[in-house]
Amino acid sequence: MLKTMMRRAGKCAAVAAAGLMMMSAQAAEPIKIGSFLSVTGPASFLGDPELKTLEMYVEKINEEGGVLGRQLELIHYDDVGNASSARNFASRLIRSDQVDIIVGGSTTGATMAAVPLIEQAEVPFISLAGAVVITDPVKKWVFKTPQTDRMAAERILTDMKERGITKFGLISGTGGFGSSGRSQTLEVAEKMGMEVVADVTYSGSDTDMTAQLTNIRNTKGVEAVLNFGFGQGPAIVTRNYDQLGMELPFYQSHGVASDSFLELAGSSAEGLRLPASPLLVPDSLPDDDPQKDVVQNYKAEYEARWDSKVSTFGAYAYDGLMLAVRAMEEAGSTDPEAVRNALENIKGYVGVTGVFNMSPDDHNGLDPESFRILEVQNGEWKLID
Amino acid sequence: MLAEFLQYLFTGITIGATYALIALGFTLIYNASHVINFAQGEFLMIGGMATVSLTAMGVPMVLAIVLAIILAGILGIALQRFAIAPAKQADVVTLIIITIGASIFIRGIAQVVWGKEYHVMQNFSSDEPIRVFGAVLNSQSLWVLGVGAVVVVALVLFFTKTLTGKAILATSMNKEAARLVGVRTQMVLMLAFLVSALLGSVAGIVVAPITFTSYDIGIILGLKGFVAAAIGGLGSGVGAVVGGLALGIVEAMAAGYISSDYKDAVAFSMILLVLFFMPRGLFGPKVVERV
Amino acid sequence: MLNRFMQSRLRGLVFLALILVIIPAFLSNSFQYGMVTQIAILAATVVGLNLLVGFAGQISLGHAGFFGLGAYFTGIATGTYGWPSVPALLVGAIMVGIIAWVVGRPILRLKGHYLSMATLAVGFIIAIILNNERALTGGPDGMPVPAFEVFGWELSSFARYSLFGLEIEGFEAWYIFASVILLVAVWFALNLIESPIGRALRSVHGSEVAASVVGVNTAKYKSLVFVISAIYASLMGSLYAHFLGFITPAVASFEFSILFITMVVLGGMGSTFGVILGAAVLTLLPQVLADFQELETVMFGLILMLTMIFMPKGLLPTLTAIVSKRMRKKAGGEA
Amino acid sequence: MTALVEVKGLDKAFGGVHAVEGVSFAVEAGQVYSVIGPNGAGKTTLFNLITGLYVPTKGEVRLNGENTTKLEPNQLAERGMCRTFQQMQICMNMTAIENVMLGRHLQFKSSLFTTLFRLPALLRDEKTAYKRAADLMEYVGCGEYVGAEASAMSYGALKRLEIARALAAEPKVILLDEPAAGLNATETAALEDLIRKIADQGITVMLVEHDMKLVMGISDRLLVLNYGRVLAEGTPEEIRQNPDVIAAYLGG
Repeated sequence: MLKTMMRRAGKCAAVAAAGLMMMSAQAAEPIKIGSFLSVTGPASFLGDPELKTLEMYVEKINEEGGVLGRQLELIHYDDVGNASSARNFASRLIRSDQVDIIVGGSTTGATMAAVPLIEQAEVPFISLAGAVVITDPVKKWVFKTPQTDRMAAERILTDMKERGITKFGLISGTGGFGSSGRSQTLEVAEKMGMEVVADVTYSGSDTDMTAQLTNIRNTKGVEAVLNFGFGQGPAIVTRNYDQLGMELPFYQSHGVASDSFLELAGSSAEGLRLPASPLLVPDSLPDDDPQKDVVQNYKAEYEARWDSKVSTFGAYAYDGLMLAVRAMEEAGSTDPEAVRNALENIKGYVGVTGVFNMSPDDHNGLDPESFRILEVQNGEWKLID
Repeated sequence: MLAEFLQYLFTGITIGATYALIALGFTLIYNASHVINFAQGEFLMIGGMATVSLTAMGVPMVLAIVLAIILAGILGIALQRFAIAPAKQADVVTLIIITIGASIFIRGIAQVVWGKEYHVMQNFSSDEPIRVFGAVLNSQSLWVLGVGAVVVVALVLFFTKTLTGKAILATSMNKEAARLVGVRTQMVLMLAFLVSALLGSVAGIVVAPITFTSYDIGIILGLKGFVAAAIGGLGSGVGAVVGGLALGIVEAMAAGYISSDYKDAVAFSMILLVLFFMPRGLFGPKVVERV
Repeated sequence: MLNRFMQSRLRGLVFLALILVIIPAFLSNSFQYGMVTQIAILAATVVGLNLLVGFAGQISLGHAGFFGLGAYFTGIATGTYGWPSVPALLVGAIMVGIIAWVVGRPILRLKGHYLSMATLAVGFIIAIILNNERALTGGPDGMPVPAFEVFGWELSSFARYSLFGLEIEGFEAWYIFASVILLVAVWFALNLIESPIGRALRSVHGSEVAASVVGVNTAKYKSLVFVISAIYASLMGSLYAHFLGFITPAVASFEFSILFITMVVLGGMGSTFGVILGAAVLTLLPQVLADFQELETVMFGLILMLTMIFMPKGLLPTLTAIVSKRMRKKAGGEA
Repeated sequence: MTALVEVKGLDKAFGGVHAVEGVSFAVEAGQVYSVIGPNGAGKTTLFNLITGLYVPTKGEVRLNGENTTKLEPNQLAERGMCRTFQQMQICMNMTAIENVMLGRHLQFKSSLFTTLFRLPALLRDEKTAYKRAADLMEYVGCGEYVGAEASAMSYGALKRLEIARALAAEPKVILLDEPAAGLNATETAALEDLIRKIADQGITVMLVEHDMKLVMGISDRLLVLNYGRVLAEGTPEEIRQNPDVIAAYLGG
């Protein structure tokens, strides 16, 4: 451990020295952006695009001259989807690396494990995880970029209602995302006067969900089915759904809003709907949509750089980084208190995920309308609403 | 009602057949060396991932499958030569930890080489499911069952008809005696790892179209295979097959009839129950301790 | 002879205490304090597990289940129901002890891999319950745990205390607390091992028949050590929960159980000080390997594998063997 | 006077094979009682049945008049029965003297509480036990190993250590399973002396042994087993002259 510390110190010194030589005029230290992400492990499909996005845009910003005339330095750790390592790495970022701001936390568990520490240390933190508990109740130093799962549930159920559906079956993953989505859906359904007639779950490592779906199919009065979950699970659910020949309207959550889901689920996905960021349908956005440019650019840049499909989750990191940059610019310094205040007052930032309007009561800044309802038609995402 | 039951049964048998193949791999290595190989699941992963990545490179499916199986076989031998053989004096738990280390290592390499995404493999034959009395059977399930049956028959023939197979059996019963009659026990151990790796990779390939495949699919499937082998009785081939099928069916029935939240807990309770009454599993050898 | 026993026991304990006193000299920030505090808590857990695995020779692949139960009992009792920490910790430990006794009786009849399987199943069932009972445990997203508190006095990593006129930070206080706990845990373990009870436990490992014919009720002793190690796990789980301030079902997971048993085996089965080293190495390794980025997993697996292949007895026993061999050689050379 | 150990119609089958069939005999307190017979005659199985390691298929074992057929080995130890093994059962993970101290397990009264806090009561107990164990090691003739690890001892010494461990339990009856196996002539002679000494202390000795010279020299009575059945029973003199025994075994 001592060795790493020394190595790390050495590295810092080297970076600093190089910086000094290159820009003798502006001998400013780099701004440190810390991040802990689930780059490997069961939530790697979140952490992986998030890290790629952060790396790529930190580079880009540095090429363009940095922020406040200073370069950005990204310090990131892989929490493997484990909450206690997330806490340890958050602690390391704050105490050892002394970062100026943290953009990270791929999962709700990882985020929530780090929150007490971050609140105490008073470092601005932009989380990339979904659950509503992160920003409700509002925590002074904690912000987040993805829409909450509650918004997703509201958006889906509204769409169902518009189609005249009031009773539906729910199948959810037992992981953090699915489980939190499930309880939000149950609450929203009650509020909207809808009925969840079947409620089953599957665990993240399950390889066949036919039994659970059969259970839903045999429940009386089911008019539609909603699957809340992420990872490969929903793709298996979708294929099993198709194999069972179930014809009811089928909804997925924003957890699978990515092209790789379409690849996995194949033709089985035909006709299903889900709420998603416009990132999946950049070209079908109307020209007057304020997000159109930023969405198209992000997609093009990401895919050119990494040679892999862009994902909604990477976009959370994009928005997180950009919000952090904007807040520091507006604050005119990296003073934590100033940056936090600036973050809280950001209005009208047009991101990939949506248009953010932060306020002291809302550290997320998005509304359910930022979700678009998409439907799979001929193997592609189509904008419905 | 019948349709529902049949549906759960089909689901259970398909996944159970996979567990059975993995359990057979455990059994083979256990018999030859008394090692529980926690890296067994990685053979499965290698089979699926190598096939997928080779076909993506344009290699024809059949050739890709053969190459993937060979790759897994090489890995099996390497595991025995470089990780198990040098540590032959070690304690049972130490050997378990070595195989866990090996499995983390293999998974790590797979992640670097193949990335972290899940991959699809096409069904071997038609995508159209088959309907039986209102229940639906994925055509790939038939492949899983068919290949499973072929493998089991092949194993039985191997152990009863070939000299090599008999040598493995002899070694498992009494290593010293086998050595005395001229069996090269090191060779036999290597063979056991090889066959076990082949089995694992075959399972990984046939099941990939149903479950998808990724670098970390081996963890949980490997574990379930161990569970199946323990229910059946470690060291018993029949036990591995019965244990695998039983585990698969109990999981599916529990998910359908009891509680999907607790289906894994139901499966694990079943293990405890079996072990309470039959401390050596369903078909484990009854050994009288000699003192 | 008996005196030599005493001396060697105390020497180890004093040596450990010295190390714990010296460590802060190498720590420069609260993150590092946090790491060593966790090491101390995890080490105390595996000192308990080692009684079962290293001394009595019974393998448990489900010990994180008991650790997790302790952690969640504390989390729920103090967080949701506002209990004070110490009663929560004790009641939790008693409850876990009872659970371990009830489950232990039947499964400890099993031998070898079947026992591993059964403990693994018990661990899994506990983890599944913690994961599913959302109303109570917060489900997979986890739950916050209040700071450790005794008679209204809170031990928090973030606070500041003044002790005998000495200003100390909360994280330093936690470190001191965890160190004392570790020393007590080690002292109890050593006392237990070097006693008639400890001999009975070790004889279960050495030769179960020999033990039984001289009157050792092996079933009783196996249950006893299973319960003791579960109570160790539960108590440490409770402290871990207080220290982290947030827990998820991962604390009860199979991965965590494997981590515990690996700490024992890597450090040296049956060596109380060895398993502490094992806990330290395995807690620090991910931090050290973090620099390897995506090769981290590969490196971890490789290190684990190689260490076990070349040091099958574990780190500390192998190292002490080498050192004493050297010393003997040296002595021989001089003579 | 009732017999100390009484065996009635004992029967043990493994699968379909009878290892011991219809064996009955009685051992009086203070005797040296030997069981002999060719390999595979069921001698060790008989010992395992008497000491509770196996549960008989039929028949009963009585110790001091009490039916002990279904008791566990440790319960028999509590009633004063202790034994050694043909394939030695030494705890190699402990020191030599700890193995002997283990024999005193039943004499310890210290509670878990006393142990955890290492209270003086425990230390006193341990000191006595240590001294007693060291004396016993001296008594059986492996005193030079008092400070050694069990794994560092020679085969002959381990055999003695096992006897010391059994004696530490302060038994009324001690069963020795082939104590002379693998020993040379000098060692065997020493063993004979040791068994005599033990018997002279008033401890009943039961012996399974192949060494005829040893057996005939020290036994008060003998039991001859053949194919799991009793072939003959009596004093050494009677056995030596029994035609069946001569035919099946001695003369064989």
